[in-house]
Order: sequence, then C-alpha cells, then structure tokens
Amino acid sequence: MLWYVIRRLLLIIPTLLGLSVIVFAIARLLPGDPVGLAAGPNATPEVIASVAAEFGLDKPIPVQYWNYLTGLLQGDWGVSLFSRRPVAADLAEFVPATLELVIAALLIAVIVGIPLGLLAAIWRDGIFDYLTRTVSLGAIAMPRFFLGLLLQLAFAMALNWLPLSGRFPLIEFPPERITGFYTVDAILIGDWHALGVALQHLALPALALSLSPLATILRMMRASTIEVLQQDYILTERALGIPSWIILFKYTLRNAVSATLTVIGLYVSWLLGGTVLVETIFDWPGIGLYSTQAILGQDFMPVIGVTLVIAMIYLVTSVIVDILQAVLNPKVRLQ
Amino acid sequence: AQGSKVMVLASAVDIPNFDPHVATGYAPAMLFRNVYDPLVRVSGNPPEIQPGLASEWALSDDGLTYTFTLDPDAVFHDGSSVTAEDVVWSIERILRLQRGNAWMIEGIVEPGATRALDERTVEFTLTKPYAPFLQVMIWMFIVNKDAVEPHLADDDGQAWLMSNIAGSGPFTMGRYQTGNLYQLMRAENDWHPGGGNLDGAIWKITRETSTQRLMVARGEAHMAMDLSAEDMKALDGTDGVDLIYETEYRTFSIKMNTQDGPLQDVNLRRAISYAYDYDAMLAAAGPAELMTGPLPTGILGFDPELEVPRRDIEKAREYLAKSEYAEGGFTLTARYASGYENMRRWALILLESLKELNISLDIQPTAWPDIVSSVARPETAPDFHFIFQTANYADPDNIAYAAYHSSRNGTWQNPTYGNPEVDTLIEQARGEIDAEARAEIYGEFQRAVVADAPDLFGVLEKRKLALRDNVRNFVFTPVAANAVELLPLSLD
Amino acid sequence: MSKPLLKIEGLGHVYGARRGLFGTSPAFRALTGIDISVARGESFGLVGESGSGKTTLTRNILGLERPSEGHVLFDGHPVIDLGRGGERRLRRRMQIVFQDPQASLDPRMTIHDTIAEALVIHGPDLGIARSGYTRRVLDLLEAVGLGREHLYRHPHEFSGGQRQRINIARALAVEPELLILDEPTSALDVSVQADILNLLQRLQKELGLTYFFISHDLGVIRYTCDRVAVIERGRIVEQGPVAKIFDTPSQDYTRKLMDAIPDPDPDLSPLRRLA
Amino acid sequence: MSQIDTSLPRAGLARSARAEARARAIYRFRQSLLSVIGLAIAVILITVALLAPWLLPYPDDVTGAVNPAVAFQPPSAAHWFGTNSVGQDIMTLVIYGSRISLLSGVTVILLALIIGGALGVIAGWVGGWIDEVIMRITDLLLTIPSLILAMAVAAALGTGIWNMIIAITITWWPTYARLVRAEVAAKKQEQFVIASRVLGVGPMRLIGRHVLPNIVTPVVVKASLDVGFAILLVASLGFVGIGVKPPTPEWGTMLAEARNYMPQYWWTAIFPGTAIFLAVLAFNLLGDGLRDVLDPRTRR
Amino acid sequence: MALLDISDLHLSMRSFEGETPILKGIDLTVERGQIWGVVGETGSGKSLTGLTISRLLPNTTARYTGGQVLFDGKDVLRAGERDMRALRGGRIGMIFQDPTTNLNPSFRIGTQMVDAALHAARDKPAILGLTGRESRRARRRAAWQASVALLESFGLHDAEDRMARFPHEFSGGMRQRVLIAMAMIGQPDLLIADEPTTALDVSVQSQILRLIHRLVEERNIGVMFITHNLGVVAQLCSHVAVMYRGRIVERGPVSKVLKAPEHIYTRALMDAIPTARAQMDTLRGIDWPLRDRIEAEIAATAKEVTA
Ligand SMILES: Nc1ncnc2c1ncn2[C@@H]1O[C@H](COP(=O)(O)OP(=O)(O)OP(=O)(O)O)[C@@H](O)[C@H]1O
Ligand SMILES: Nc1ncnc2c1ncn2[C@@H]1O[C@H](COP(=O)(O)OP(=O)(O)OP(=O)(O)O)[C@@H](O)[C@H]1O
Ligand SMILES: [Mg+2]
Ligand SMILES: [Mg+2]
Repeated sequence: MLWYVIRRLLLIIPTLLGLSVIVFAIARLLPGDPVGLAAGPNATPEVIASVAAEFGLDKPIPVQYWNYLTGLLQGDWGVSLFSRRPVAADLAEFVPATLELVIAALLIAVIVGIPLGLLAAIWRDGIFDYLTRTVSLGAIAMPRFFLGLLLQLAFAMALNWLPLSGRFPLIEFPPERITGFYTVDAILIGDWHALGVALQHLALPALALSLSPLATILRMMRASTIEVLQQDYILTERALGIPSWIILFKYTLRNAVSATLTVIGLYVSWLLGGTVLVETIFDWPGIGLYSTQAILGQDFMPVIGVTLVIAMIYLVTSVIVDILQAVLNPKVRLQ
Repeated sequence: AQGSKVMVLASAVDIPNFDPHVATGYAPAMLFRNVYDPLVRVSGNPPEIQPGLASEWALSDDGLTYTFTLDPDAVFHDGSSVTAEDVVWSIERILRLQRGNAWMIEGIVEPGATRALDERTVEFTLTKPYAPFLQVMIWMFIVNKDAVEPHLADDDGQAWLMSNIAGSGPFTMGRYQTGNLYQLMRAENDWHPGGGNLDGAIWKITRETSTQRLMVARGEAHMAMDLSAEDMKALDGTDGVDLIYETEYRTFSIKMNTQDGPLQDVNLRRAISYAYDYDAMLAAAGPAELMTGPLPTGILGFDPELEVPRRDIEKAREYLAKSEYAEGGFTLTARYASGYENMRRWALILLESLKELNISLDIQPTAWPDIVSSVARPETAPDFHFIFQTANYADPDNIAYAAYHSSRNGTWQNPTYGNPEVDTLIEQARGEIDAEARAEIYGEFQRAVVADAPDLFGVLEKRKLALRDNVRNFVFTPVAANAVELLPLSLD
Repeated sequence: MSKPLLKIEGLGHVYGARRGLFGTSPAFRALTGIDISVARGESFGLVGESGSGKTTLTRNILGLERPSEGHVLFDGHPVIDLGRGGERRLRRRMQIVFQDPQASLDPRMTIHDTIAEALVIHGPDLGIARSGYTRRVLDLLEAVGLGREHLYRHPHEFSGGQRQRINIARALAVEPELLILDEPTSALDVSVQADILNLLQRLQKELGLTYFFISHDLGVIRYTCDRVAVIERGRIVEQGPVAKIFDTPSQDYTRKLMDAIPDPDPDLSPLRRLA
Repeated sequence: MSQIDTSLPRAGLARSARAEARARAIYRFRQSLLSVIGLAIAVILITVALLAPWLLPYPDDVTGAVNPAVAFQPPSAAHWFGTNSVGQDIMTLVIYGSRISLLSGVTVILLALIIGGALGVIAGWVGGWIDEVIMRITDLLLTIPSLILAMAVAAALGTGIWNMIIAITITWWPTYARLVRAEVAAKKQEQFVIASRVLGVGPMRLIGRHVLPNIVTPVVVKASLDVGFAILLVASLGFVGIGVKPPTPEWGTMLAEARNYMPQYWWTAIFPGTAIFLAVLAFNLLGDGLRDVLDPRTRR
Repeated sequence: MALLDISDLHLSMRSFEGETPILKGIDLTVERGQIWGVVGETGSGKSLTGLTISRLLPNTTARYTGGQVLFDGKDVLRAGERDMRALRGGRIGMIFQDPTTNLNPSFRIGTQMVDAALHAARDKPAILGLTGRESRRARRRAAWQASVALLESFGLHDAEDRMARFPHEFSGGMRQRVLIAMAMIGQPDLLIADEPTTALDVSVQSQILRLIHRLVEERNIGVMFITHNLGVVAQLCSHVAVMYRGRIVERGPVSKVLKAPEHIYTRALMDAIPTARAQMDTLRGIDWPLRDRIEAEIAATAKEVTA
C-alpha cells in the first residue's frame, strides 16, 4: 500500500515533465509577443532586445525549455514578464485560496449530492426524484458566471446577507498564515470571529462553484445506486430478509459511492478550471484570477506554473481517489 | 495597524512593481507619490508646483541651471536623512535604466549633469532650456541610496526595489498581495508637516467597475477610481457618496496608419475625419467634451478657434472622390485594448460611420501588449489605433512630443505619423521659455497637424470618481488624477 | 488414414507477460505440448473443464494467436505468417462457430449482409458473381432450416437456436473443409441443442465436413464425435476413439469428468443409492 | 431489459421486430417529458438560428449599428428585451447570438469528433506503442482544465470565431480519442468482429462495417451532450473577454458587458444569460433522452 | 399441513406493451423432506415462481391475478412486507444461479454472513443458542461462531480465516457454498434453489448437489430446486414438476415421471438429452409441429379440468 502510494506519486513526475513540454510548446509556438509587454510601452528595439535577453527569450525554444526545467528543479518557477515577480511566490500566495474554494465547493457537492442522489434512487420515479432530476439538469446547464451574478444579486445586493466579493474584509487582517486556508488557520489559532467572517466570504463563491458538481454527483449517485439495487447480491440480501435500511445504507451505499468516486475525482480538474470564472466574479484572489490576468497579458510563465500546479493537484487527487477506491472496493487491487 | 482610519481605494489597476524608476501607470504612480518623495510636488486644480523634498529652488537666467535646496527635516523610513547624494544617485539611476519616466528628461539632463553642491544642495545643468522641467521633476522620485546599495546585484537594484520600499514618503508598504490588495501604513518617522489623520490606506484591486461602484455604495470602499458613466448614474443620490466629475488632460484619439495601407492617402483620412459621427461618440462617452485638435482643451497654447473636421457627409464624399479610393469597397482594421467598454462603443460608431463611405471595418479587440508590439512597425500596425493619453505634466510638450514627433514612431503613442515641419515646431516650442511665444508656436503646430489629419480627434473624458463623504480635504489634481496623494486626507 | 487435415505438434501457449511501465503481469501458461491430428471427414471432440484451455487452442488453430512453441499445420501448411492472400485462402478452408450465438453476430447487420459478407470476400474464389449472392444466401439459410422471410432481419429478432443456425450458415458460406465448433450449444436449451446437433450431423454427412468439436458436455461429445481428446489444465491427458475413452477411461481425470455428469436415469443416482 | 420471448419466436416475429424496437425507443423517449422538452427547445433554437436573418427586429444592430439616444431602454413593446449601452436591441443580439453559439458549439464537437475519433480508432485498433503514445498525449491534455487551455490558446491566437473554435477543439478532442479508443478496443475483441476476421475480412472493412457502426451510440450520446457544454465554453470565453470580434453578438460577451450594469439595467444580463442556460439545458436534456433511447441499459 | 402449498397461481408482468400473463395457474405442494425439481425450457416461468414464494418481485411490475401461495398455512400473497421479511431468511432460504454476482463484492464474507445470522436470530434467537436478551456484542460473537461452524460443516476449511476474506478471493464452488450457508444459517424450513449449479463445472456441481442432499437428510427441510437439467433432477430430486410456458404440465415422483413420462412435452424433453448412452440420430429437438401438439394437449387437459 505505502509502496503503491510512493510509486504512484513518483509516476506524477514523468507526467508533469511531459505536460511541461506540451504547455511550453503551446505557450511558445503560438503567435503573440510577450516581450512587447515586458519591455513596456515606450520601449525601443534595443530595450526589447535587452528584455528578451534578460528573460532568455532570445534563445532557441529547446534551450529556453531546458533552462526552465533546470530552474524548476531548484524551485524556480520562472518570473512573470509582467510583474517580474517570481511565479513561485505568487503561486504560494494564490494556490491556498483556490484550494480552499475548491475544497469547500467539493465538500458541499459531496455532502449534499450523495444523500440526495441516494434518496432520489430510493424514491425513484417519485416526485422527489423528478424534482431533483429536473433541478440537477438545470444546475448543470447553468453557466457558473451567470449563477454567480445571480447569487451576488440576490444575497449580496438585494438581501445584503453576505459580502459581495473578496476573501476577507479589507481593513481586517486575515488570520496568521499557517496553512494559507483562512478557515483552517482561524480554527487553528482559535479566532472564531475570523472563522465566521471567512466563511461568510466563502459561502457564495463556493456555492456558485459547487452547483454543477453537486448535480453531477447527485445524478451519478442516483444512477449507480439504481444500478447496484439491480444487482443479484441485493436480491440475495433481500431474500435473506436483511432489513432494507441495512441493505441501503450499508450494502448499497458503499458500492454506489465507489462508482461515484471516480466522477468526484474527475471533477477536481473541472473545479480548478471553473475557478477562473468564479474567482473573476467574486474577486477571489486565487490562481484562477491570477491565470486569467496572465493569459490575457500572455505572460506565459505564470500560465505554465498554474497549469503544472493544477495538473499536480489533479494527479495527487487521482491517487487519493484510487486509494479510496481500493478501500471501498476490495476488488480493486493497488498495482 | 488595524487602526480605524484606513482608507480603501478601489481600482482596477495593479501595482506589479514598486521600483519608482521602472514602473509607470496610475496605480504605481499613486504608490510612489505616497511612499517616495520627489524634489517638488504637484497639487491643486489647476495643478501647482509645491515644495517636496526641496524646500526651495532657483533657476539661472539662461534657463539652464536649476538649484534645489533640500528640506533639513527630510528623513527616509530607516531614519537616515535625505541628502543631495541620494538625489544625484537617483537621477543617475533613472538615466542609466532608461525606463519608467526617463523619457521625460531624456536629452535634457545628461548623465553627470546632476551634482551635489553640498549635503543639502543639488544642481542640475540642462543641455538646453526646458520649459516643463519642474513639471516633470514631480515624477522623479528620490530613493535611499544607502538602503539600496547592499542589494544592487547586477541589475542596479531593480530586483530588490521591485518589492521593497526605500523612500521618505509619509507612508510605507504594509502587507500586500499581488493582484489583490496593497496596504499602505503611515511611516513611523513621517517628517511631512501638516497632513490628515490617515493611519493607512488599502489599494484594492477591483477589476469590475460595477463592483467598485457597489463597494463605495456599501461603504466598503471610500473611493472608486474607474467608474463608468453608468456607474456614476447609478450612484447618483446614494447616501454618503459624493460624485466627482473633473476635466483633465486625458485625450482619446483614433490614430490612423499614415505609412501603410489605404490611409496613407491624406484625402481618405480627411474623408473619414468628416464621416465620423462625433456626436454619437460624445453621447456614448458619458460626461466628456469633444476635442478640438490634437491638444487637450485649456492647456497652454490650446486654440479653441481651431478648424477641425466635424461630421459632414458631403465633404467626406468630396474628399473620398479626390482620393485614390473613390469607390470605397475595401476593409480597414481597427484595434483597441480589449476590455475598454467605451473604446468598443467608439469602434462600433466608427464601423457605422464608415458605412457611409462604403468602407467596412474589421474590429479587433486585442490584448494591450499585443497592440504595443504590433504598432512597432507600420506594416503590422492596424489602420486605426485607439488610444488614451494622459498628460503626466501640465504642458503641451507632453502630448505634442510623445504623440506627434517623428522620433517617437513605432511607439504606441505615435506609431507612424511624422512631418518634418511639425517636428521642427515641437522642438522649437520645447526650447522656448517665453510662454506667449510658445503658445504661438503650438498654435501653428495644431494647424499643421489638423491639415495632415493623422488622427480622429476624439474626446476628453471627464475623470469620474466616487468618494465617501467622510473623506475630508480631497482635492482633484488633473495631472495626477488617480494617483491620489494621501497625505492631506482625513477620515471622519 | 491419409494425410491429416489438421495437425498440431507440441503446441504451447503462454498468455500475458505484459510489461508495464512499473512491474509486469505474470505470464500464464494456458497450453502445454498439445499433439493432435484430425483426419479429413472425421469429427474430433475436445472435452475439458472450464478454463482448461479449449478456446485458447482454437485461437491457435485459427491463427489468431501466435503459438509460444510448437506449430499448427493445416493441410500441411502453417496457419500463421501467410500474408494477406494466403490468409484469405486459409480462411476459406477453415471456419468456426462460437459458443455465444448472439455475440458472434453483428447486431447492426441484417442476416443477408452478415452471410453475404463471406461471399463479398471470397466470391471470386467461390465462383459466385455479385448478382448471385442473394440466391446463395438463401440456399445457405435453407440448408440450416431458415427461410426467405428471415433474410432481412437483424440478429436480435431471432431466438438463440436460430442465431446459431445463422452462424453455421455463415461459416458454411465459404465451403470450408474444417469447421471448428467451440461449445456451439452450451448456451442453448436442451431441446434447441438437440436440433442443432442433428443439423450439424446432417450437414457433415451432406457436405463431407471435418469437425473439431469442443464441449464440456460429455454427452454431446459422445453423441457427435468419432474421436476425442481430454484436456486438463492445458495438457491432453487422454485421446482416442469415443467409445474407448468413454467406456474404459484410463485417466482419473476423465473418470472424474464422467462421474460428475448427472444421468437422467433416476436409478443411476449415487445420492439416492446413498440414502 | 429488452428481451424477446424466445420461446415463442413465431409470435415475436409477427410484427417486424425492427418497428417494434423503434416503437420502444420512441416510447422511452416520450416517457421522459424532460427529453421532449429538450428536443423542443433545441428545435426552436435551431430554427431561430436558421431563420435569424428574417426574425431580427433590428437587423442593423447585428452589424454594429449604434443608437446612443435609446441606450438602456427597459423591455418595451418596441424592444421586447430592452436595449443595451449603445442602444442596440437586445432581442436582436440574442437571436443572432444563437447562430454564433450553435455554429461554434456544433463545429467544435464535429471537429473534435473527427480528430479524436480518427486518433481513437488508430489507437484502439492498432494498439501497441502507437496506442501508448496517443493515449499518453490525451492523458496529459486532459490534466489541464479545458477552460484554461482554451483561454490560453484563444488568447494567443487572437479574437475571432474560428480562432475560438480551434482553441476549444484543441481542448476537446482528447475526450473523444479516449472514448472511441476504449470502444474500439472493446469491440475489437467482440466475437462478431473475430467471426468476421475469421471469414477473412480485412481491417478497413472490419473497422468501417463492424466496429464503427457499433460504437455510434455512445459517441452520439456524448456528442449531443457535449454540444451543450461547448456552447457553455464558448460563452465562458466570451465572458472573460476572449471570444468573437465585435460587432458580432455573442451571449457570453454580452453578459460580461452587462455585468457592469447590474442591477439597474438587469435586462442586459438576464436575456443573454437565460439564452445560454436554455441552450445548454436543451442539449443536456436531448443527450439524456438519446441515451435513454439508444442505450437502454444505462436507463435510470 | 403442507410446508408450501401453491394453488392456481396466476401472475402477470407489466411492461410497455401492457400486461403479459406469465404464470397461468401453477399448483404445487412441497412437504418437508421432499426435493422438488422444477424443470422446463428457458422463459417458462421457473424463476418467477421461486421469487413469488418470497415475494421478491417488484410490485410495480408484477401483479398476482389469482390463486394463493400458502407457506406453513400463511398466505404470502396477502402478507405485508414486514411479515415477509420475517419469513425470508428465517423460514425460507433462497440461492441463485450465479455465485459470482450474488455475493456483495465490497464486503467480507463474514460481514455478510453475520448480518444474515443476526437477522434470522431476531425471531429465532435459539438458532444462535441465544435467549434474546444478550448484548449486541454477544449476539455478534454468537453469529460469528455459528457462521464459522456452518461453513466448516460445509467443507470449507479454515472458515475462521476465510470469513475475513472478500468474495473475489474465492472460487465459484466455494462462493456457492457460502451462499448456501448464508441461506441456511437461519435454519429455514424451505430452501428455494434457482439453478444453483448451472454456472459451475460438472465436478463442482456434483459436490453442491451432495451438499443439498445432505441438508435435506439432516434437517428435514423442503427444497424447491429449479433447473433445466433433467440429469440433475434425476440425481437429486424426489419429485419433479415440468413447466411449459407458465403451466406445470406434469408432476410426480422422479422415478415415475422420468421413467414413464406421460405428457408429450416431458417426453420431448427427455428425447432431447444427449447422454453418454444415446445413439446417433436418436435426439429429437422441439420443432414447430411438436410444439403445436404440445399446445393441443395442454388445451385438452385444461378442458378436461374445467369439464
Ligand atoms: N487473453 C488472455 N490473457 C491471459 N489469460 C487468458 C487469456 N485468455 C484466456 N486466458 C486464460 O487461459 C486459460 C484457458 O482459457 P480458455 O478460454 O482457453 O479456456 P476454456 O477451456 O475455453 O474455458 P471455457 O470452458 O470457460 O470456455 C484460462 O485460465 C484463462 O483465464
Ligand atoms: N421483470 C420482468 N418483466 C417482464 N417480464 C418478465 C420479467 N422477468 C421475467 N419476465 C418474463 O417472464 C417469463 C418467465 O421468466 P423466468 O425468469 O421465470 O423464466 P425461467 O423459466 O426462469 O427461464 P430461465 O431458464 O431462462 O431462467 C419470461 O418470458 C420473461 O421474459
Ligand atoms: Mg471457451
Ligand atoms: Mg430462471
């Protein structure tokens, strides 16, 4: 088991390596002139050349890649052309914010989606089932940005229950950084006021982000529960007279969740991408916002950095999912 | 620092770099004006030069030598006092780096032309008389030489100054998060006389103007910097919010490619100048006024009587007939910085206007850096190039030199236009000290430019700001519109 | 006995040993030292438990798998590495009917198209012109007891027994010499099974086919085959004429297989005797 | 379970089983009201898109006509959906926007299907190292969130509908490569394919006649669902400001612009937003319904 | 009173085409100590008859249109779900065809067995040697021990150890034994086995048959053994019922029915079996003319009965 985990984690390295090649190629082979940006509006050709030299952009692309790679091994993720700040420092700042948002959204989706999906399967073809089926299809079709706007409109502008945007009140200081997750840090240092405030800020963006995965998890959970309920072993368990709540919440649930788990794992990547829009709307200082700015400015070092971080998170998640899968489903052997 | 007197300013613009000799733009300018000091400051409306680090200064009769005397109280944040040597070092650094605002003194102050006469006296020897000298000096910030020297490395300290402050301003940097917020805190040993009660300020990056508007309305921000006309209208009548509409030297014009493509033809350019629907442009702009020629209204030498094209389809057709493209039937490209709502509207108006001449328009919203690189050469530059220009100093030279002198070809302010006669006029005016004579030259300059029709002269948008009414002592300064100086402000 | 139609010599097959990036899946030896020869016109039976390697053997005979050792000779020629043309000629002479009648038919094709496909491929060799395909398909259908009305239906419109007839018709379309039958009736009801077995016997008599008949049902083998081989975990443990093997099995394994078959005569029940 | 009473083949064949299968499919589709609604919306949407030029109340607005005098009119008889910041009729823009959304949504999926499908067939059929290489590349691409990848590519290519379509296609083909590969690899092992192989059928014919027709179902279901998501991605790109060129009206871009006018000029946001929602919903419902019809096993 | 008494059972199943009658008047009586074999071709309704006895058919699609099923004198067709649950496991045990799919793959064998035992012990604590007042833990321990003992007695060595394993770690024959053990742990009076050996190798099959036979001998239970293999019936069963399209066309002691079948369908079935002793060309399938004759004979008997 431990050996398996180590091996899987090691396997991430070649994947990231391959990914860095692809992303680097995409970033450098596409048209667009990032140097113009770095040199500034009044730059003369000489200045542009010197900037290109400064960032090593005058070298052939393979050499650039090699330099990037060797830098990466030393913890140097390159420098933003635009701000000239090290990408690593920016990522350290923004990744926790995004992760906090994504994890919150995922928690909402799982905690609400799984029971609702189970119930919909149990009361299959009933009113509740019909309702959740309809609403969840709507939720999947709902553009996150539109939903975010509507949520802002309702809960921040009209009702004034929750803050409009941001991660923490501006003039207050967030809890001292331990993990970078405001909520977790607030708990760790026991600052309940900060926790409340952080949660208030988290609520709307997490909700906007969670709705689509929630609906998908619900549907998946419903489908797999129904599938499981049709299995022969359920008939056997019923024939043994085992009470239906044990059949449902013990024997069915685990099998159904293990089928749903894969979807949840896949959603992590989606959520990380989805933060781009949600962070823009809610002014959430995370990698989504960061990468949007970088992409619009064709500042490719941050873009590569963000991509690699997201891929890393995704790959680690899939290892976790596989481990959970193996815990839930003994047939899956960790090879 | 969790003091109650913290002012929140909502702005769309980030401060990616803290080096006052490198970064430009209004957000960095705001930072520099508050954490660094120049020799002289500007404030008020109309803007006036006031003492900064220098308590007094003098100009020699030949107009070539400026002598500044430093304020004896002036100290940097580390407690050391500001000396003439720091000033010399800073100016030399500006000239060495050739970035940021260096172009303002380029060719006027040569390296080595700044000398420390003693501990508190600095002397500048100019290569030629330069009327706006004091006005550009407000952008030359003085850095603590001793603080930077240990971190010089091989880049003249750029890496270090990018994220560190070595200044003498009333505020210093507190916590910050790139792309999100920057918190300024009152310097412990603030030496500046007078000033308000602010403990600090937060520059909050808020990209959506509607969010800025809501923040001000909800009291979450004290000032919003980038509001649209619609936002202002929406805020009108909101309790506790004051709206500020101010004229400033910020021009919008649509530059035409005079070196490549159909628009090389002056008659075609004239035809388009007459076809453009200026009234629609004004209507779409919100509070603004139309420009009369290349210079902003009210600046020295501005000619209100100047004959500029206004919409006149007859005349437009006449000129079109005179051009090589009498029939129309071709497509021109227009490029603007994506995200600028008003530019989008004006582009649509241009498209609509060109239909009258049977010309189609390909509108290309483009990332600003791409625009900058595309205008470097006439062949890659678009036919129409949309730009805002803000005068950083209240002098016509600012716009005239940057936007119409042929030596600036290839830059975003003047990609293609050049006319030897105009060049001569600009240079003459630069060297002339007598105001009236300068105004005369600029009058001639304006007529010459209008005759060439290189631009569609657009609008002067009013600066639109929203301010909570518990902010006291705010005075708008045109040349530093959003680069708010916090020192005098107070919060109730 | 003249030259055997099918000759298998020292055949061994090892599955797996797939090398992944990290670790290899262990190899699995499915067949070891198989020696079989089948004469023209006879019915050769192969019995064995599930997983004993029967299907693997057929795949090797058909040239769908490359043997790990030994070789398969059809009419004196190897069945692999024939090139495109040689392979087609071999396919014409050797056909197979699989266990699952449903899975062996393309669900999206009509019966006509399914059977005619064989003619499209081999028409020139068989001397049948394009215009004659439908006629020939009809003949084949009639030979297996189906009729004109079934021509343009899809597989799911048939019962299991009918589907197996279609499979047989398709296999016969190319006029093969050897027909491999991999448990052709084990998915069918007994009553249907009887029909198919009778059909196969009739066809053999009429067309002079050679059968290689696989089953785990000893009754079926006994009923249809002349000679039989017993396979246990990839090895032939016994082979010989049906009567001899069934009446005087020399191997424990064979005896065990025989004993385990429940006989429909209640008097022969070991349980009842025990009681 | 669709099972035909095998004990009674004569009775079962009385009515053509094909017609019966079709009847069953239509029954299943009709049974789900939602699928019917989805189909209806999709049909309306497509009709509107096709007939757009004749439906526009203010056709000039599509090509960028501006009329600042009537900016920000609330919905009224003259402007059912109100007007925007330059006085364009929002209904006109929304109707015309359906063309952009549908065109790009459908084109993206078709292109992705062709590219991904071809590579998937090669990978699944040939196997070996070719399979490894193709699949590793798709795996890699799939670890990058599609929105970010599409944004990056689109930003680099510049605005314009075709650039956008290319960008989205680049992010989308791997999903089809995966699906098709898995299906082809599975079908390759199916008995009926082996049976045809044993008959001497060559690889091209095997793929064309036996494998591809039998993988159509999951591919069509995924494609119809994906059209909805492609429309969503197009709108997302528009929303972040990387999309079509003005004056071409596009829903996401309209919504991004409208954002600045919330809540006063709510109509500028509500109508394009609802249009996106309905379009995506329609294809989701349709895909769901198709899945029920074509693939009864996964039904509920 | 008979253990199980099915009389004139009619069952219809609903699908989109409407309601189809599936069982058309089943009569069957099973006594303790009897092993009834139920044979017939596929789709004749064998499984549905078995499921009906434990009322395991979904009541959304299944509708009982007539007759009654008395188990120990109690009409199960009219019993509530709660009562049925009490019967299942504790009074009626069931095993099904495919041992690979009938065990829950995600749970240890022990977990599944203990749950079955605990359920059965709620009504009959004595089967675990309990009085009904023990703590949860004590009951669990007893259930565990009873399971181990039962598995051991079924010839599963190291049962203690195997209880902690997952189904996929077992061979098919072992799994089927586990399933039988699960069905028997509640010490039911009636065992319904739906083709429990069809998926198994012949050698394993004979072991399972022996096990079921032993259970009847030792515990004097009634068994309903569904199969389509007449050989198995001949080996194991005391009685046989032959089903054809929703009806029982012939029933009686095995020795009588198989030796001297009366009904034409039974004879046809017998003729279709290739045995080790069968001669060439003696097999006869059931073709259409034959089917017509079967139908005719059924119609005739039905008329006789009504007459
Ligand atoms: N592709 C494969 N890779 C690895 N092992 C395989 C493969 N195919 C079959 N085997 C193994 O080879 C052995 C023989 O399989 P084969 O299918 O030939 O048996 P069989 O006698 O036909 O069984 P059955 O009666 O169940 O059809 C089995 O243990 C099986 O698990
Ligand atoms: N859920 C259902 N809905 C509708 N009809 C059904 C359902 N289950 C079974 N049937 C039909 O009922 C009939 C009898 O089915 P049953 O499963 O009892 O047959 P069987 O005798 O057990 O056959 P086999 O030997 O194949 O197991 C078949 O015609 C079948 O199609
Ligand atoms: Mg086999
Ligand atoms: Mg059955």
